Amino acid sequence: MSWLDSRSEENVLTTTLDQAINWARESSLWPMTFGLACCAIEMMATGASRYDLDRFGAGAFRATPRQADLMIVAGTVNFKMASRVRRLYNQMPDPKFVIAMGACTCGGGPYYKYGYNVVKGVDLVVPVDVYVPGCPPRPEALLEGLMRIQDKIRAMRQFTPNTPVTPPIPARTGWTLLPPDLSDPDPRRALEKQMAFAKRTKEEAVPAKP
Amino acid sequence: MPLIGYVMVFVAVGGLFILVHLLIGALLRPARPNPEKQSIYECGEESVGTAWIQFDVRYYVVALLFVIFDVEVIFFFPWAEVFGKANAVANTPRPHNAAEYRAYATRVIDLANPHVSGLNERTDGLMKHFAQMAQLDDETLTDMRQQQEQVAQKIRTGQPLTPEDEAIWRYDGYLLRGATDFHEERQRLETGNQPSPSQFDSIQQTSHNLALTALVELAVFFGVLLVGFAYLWRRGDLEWVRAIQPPPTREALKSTGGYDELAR
Amino acid sequence: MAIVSPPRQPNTPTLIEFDVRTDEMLVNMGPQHPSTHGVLRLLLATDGEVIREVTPHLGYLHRCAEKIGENVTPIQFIPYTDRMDYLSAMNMNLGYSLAVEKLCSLKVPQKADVIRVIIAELNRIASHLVGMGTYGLDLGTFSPFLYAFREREMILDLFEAACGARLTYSYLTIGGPHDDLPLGWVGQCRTFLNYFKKRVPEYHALLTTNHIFISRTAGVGVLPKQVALSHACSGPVLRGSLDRRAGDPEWDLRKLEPYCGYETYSFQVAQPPFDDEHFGIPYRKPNEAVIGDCWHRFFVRMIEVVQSIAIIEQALGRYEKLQDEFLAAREKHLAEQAKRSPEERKKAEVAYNELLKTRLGHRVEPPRHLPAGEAYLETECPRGAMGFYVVGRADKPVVPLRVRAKSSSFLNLSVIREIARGCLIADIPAIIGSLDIVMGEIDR
Amino acid sequence: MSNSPPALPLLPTVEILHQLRERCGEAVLSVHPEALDPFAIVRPSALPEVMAFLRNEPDLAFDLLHNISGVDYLEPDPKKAAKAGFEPHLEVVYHLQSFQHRHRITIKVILPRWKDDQVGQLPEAPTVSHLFGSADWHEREVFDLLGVNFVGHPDLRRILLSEDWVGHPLRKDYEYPLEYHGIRGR
Repeated sequence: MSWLDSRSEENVLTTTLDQAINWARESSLWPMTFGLACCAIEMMATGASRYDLDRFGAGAFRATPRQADLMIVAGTVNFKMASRVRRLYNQMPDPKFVIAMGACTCGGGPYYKYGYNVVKGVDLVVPVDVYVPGCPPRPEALLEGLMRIQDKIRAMRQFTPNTPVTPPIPARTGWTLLPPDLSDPDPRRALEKQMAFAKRTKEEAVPAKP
Repeated sequence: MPLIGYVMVFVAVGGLFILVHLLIGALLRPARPNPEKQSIYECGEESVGTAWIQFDVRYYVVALLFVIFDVEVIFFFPWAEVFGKANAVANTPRPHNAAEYRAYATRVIDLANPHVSGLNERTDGLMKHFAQMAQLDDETLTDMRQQQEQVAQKIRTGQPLTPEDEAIWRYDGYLLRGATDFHEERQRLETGNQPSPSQFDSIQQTSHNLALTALVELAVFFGVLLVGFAYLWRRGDLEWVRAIQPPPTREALKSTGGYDELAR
Repeated sequence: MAIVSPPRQPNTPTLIEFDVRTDEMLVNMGPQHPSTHGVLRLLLATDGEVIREVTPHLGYLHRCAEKIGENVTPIQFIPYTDRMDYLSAMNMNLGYSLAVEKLCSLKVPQKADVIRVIIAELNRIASHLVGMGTYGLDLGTFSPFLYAFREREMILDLFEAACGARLTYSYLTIGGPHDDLPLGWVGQCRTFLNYFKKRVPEYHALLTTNHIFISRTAGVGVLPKQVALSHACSGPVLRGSLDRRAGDPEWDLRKLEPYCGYETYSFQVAQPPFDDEHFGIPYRKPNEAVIGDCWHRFFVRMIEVVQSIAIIEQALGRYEKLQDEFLAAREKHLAEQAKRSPEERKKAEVAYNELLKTRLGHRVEPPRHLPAGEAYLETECPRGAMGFYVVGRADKPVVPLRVRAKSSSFLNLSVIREIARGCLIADIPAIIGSLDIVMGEIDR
Repeated sequence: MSNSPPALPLLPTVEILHQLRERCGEAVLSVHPEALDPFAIVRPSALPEVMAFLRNEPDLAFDLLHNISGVDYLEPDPKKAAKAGFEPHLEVVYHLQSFQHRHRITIKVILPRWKDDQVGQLPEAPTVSHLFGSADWHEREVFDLLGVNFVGHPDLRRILLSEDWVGHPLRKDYEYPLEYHGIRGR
């Protein structure tokens, strides 16, 4: 790690330094052009003028891994491509993040059952930070994934390693209104209600045939 | 502060300004080197062979062309230094009060750099004269004009001049008039043309000539550049850079031979 | 003209030999490259700037589509045809559905054919727009990409209204589109066409008449007609090398082997030479351009976009007539049905269904089993002739014995070894961009 | 509106097959004009001559080889094998078309699934890559996915799968790999 890390203790300097660096990192994420298949076209559509990726500072698609800190794996990774994906991931400078865009990268997608040559999920090859499901995911979904990466960066503590980090609970971004018993202005209580709801439905679920 | 001091400070600030950015980066960014990260990036593949190979001699010519035209940029520096200032000095109107004279003097000094040899005593005399004249205010300037008129009358009628008259006559604002031989001045006034030119006119004339020479010098630069380039273009040194596969003419495309004829 | 590298056998001792010998550098234009349109790896053997040999390496996106074809029913295979040429998924669905319909000799209603023509031609425009936009990106200009995607988003909105998806539609299934076009869709399509007709001259101004574009593409990567024929290229790549005045037939499957009623539409086949009034547009071939070079392949696509607009307008007119007839027939049928006795009602129902099946319906139920025998059918996709070879089974299980997808870009790409030999490294993106390949279709 | 030359009368494929039959005689094993796409079955060893004949004959002029596909006729589980209606064999199907006359024809070559029935020995078929440029990559693909050794092919390597892949996936009795270079397959 860098020289300053080892000497840090929580004071005004390092915390503000942390926040400043995190703000800089999250608002200038440079993705690497790594379009493999159909999701690459949706990634290009996200980069085009209608769903503009540049609003998040992530519009500068770099061709080389050397200048990129976000790798959007867009498309099916097959066995022949897996070693190249791993090499490109290794050649990216730290700190680096990976978005697995599309059902094929999240878990094999439509090629799971009969795809003898398809890697069933790119997390077998590179550590993935955010999964964006969809085949191909809509540009808004990719932007949502990008926002989750920015939340993750905001929670990084490089210089004050042991300060508690409150995990960013994704605010309800969609327009769908939750049923009254699950929606709650305070995100923390809303989270507990949803967890309780999930557990209840799990128990009532009829056990699968043995 | 001796000159060397200035230079040292300048170098120090310059160097520090650059290094700070690099050092901050080294301090703050995480450094996790590993052999895979340091391997050569070649579009995701392992690179085959090395890049340090024997290139064709043609590319040495390209390097040579670059060096020639790069060295030629030296012509730019004198032009950039002189042309602007000489024009400024040539175009400034005749100064009338002390402030204008002082501004004019500094611009002249700036153009005629005192460190250049052969100018020191004249410029020192000029600066001393300016310093002495700077105390005069504008009224004295105006009645000095009337006294000059009387002295001119004396010269026309051939009367002898006292040294005080000579000082008044030679005084042209803060710049001296060139007349030293009053006999010749008398002929000039009797024949009714202008009195001898003052320093201001001569400075204006020389700086105008200086601007012209700078312009000619720049024309030489572009001349050498274009002539050199046209010569290379004509000789075809840049021709071989394009593909050696000339676009086939219409006849070549019309050949209806089978694939095997093409494959041979 | 200078020889590429001096003769190898000097007559003087080896010392001079050492100075003059030049090495060959192997450069990977590898799977991850901004201008290879996907994961194509080109191993370039270069001598300085000039390329001696290009060996393409494929397979980085091989997704076992044909093995899946043998394990899923024909209807279930439709989504996999979307993901082959994901820039023109509708044409892929159409090609596969027509092949299966040819095997089961299934007749689709006339309205289904009209919808298929409208949707396929719209997807051709969208695909050529992406092709043109990324070609501008390969040659270094960013603005055509933004304009092209702006128009493409409008087409995607139309598709989303019709079938709900933006890129992988599975809309033109076997027996016709799985849903009729929504109300008001024809109006939206007309407004788009009127808006788009005014945009096409802008694309010509952006690229076709752009001097830098011409100097980068005219005379570069010339594909002789013989090489194109022997590599069985198709689509704009083959048409770019043919010469309609020299007697070459107009090689467009919509004209040669019409399907979906294409013979009833009037449109022109975009084929060089482009130095006359034939296509009625003011743009002419630049004088450096030679038939078969990158500029001609690009210009063929630009003309095809204009022809597609003409086709869609004719098809929209027919669709409206058929739709009005359908709505009138349905009202009349439902109104009378209430007044009839049960067996009359059944007979009228049969007659009404017969009418739907032949003319007014949008879909016919495909058979559950494929008959024995095999069928091979090629359709004119934006990138070329996409062929599907479907082999049924005699013992009639639900899955076919073999589904083979013959890709047009696969053959269009195979000519790169011949046309890129001896060109400069900077010409490779221009050549690949002009071939307009899609790796999903090549690797399947 | 399009002024393409008047469409030449398409030579009926039956007529083509007939010409093929009597010109090549024993090379053509059987002719099937009644099929949806009329085709002829050719003896594997005589394939290059037949293809050269089809290509160079002026009034046939089949110079476009659109597609070479390999088909594996096998019913893996023995119960259904009886009613499958075919006994196990490999077929390599060539789809040809003439640029001048625009008529189409299909040529088939029947190969045993394994050479002299030893599993692992790939069946052999002669190459036509010296006649058609498109055959080069298509034959490599059939070799790669189905395992047919094209004798005389300039560089018969795998084109879609990676070089060190074991097995030919499009065979009906192919079992999926469980792992490849440390990445789990199922």
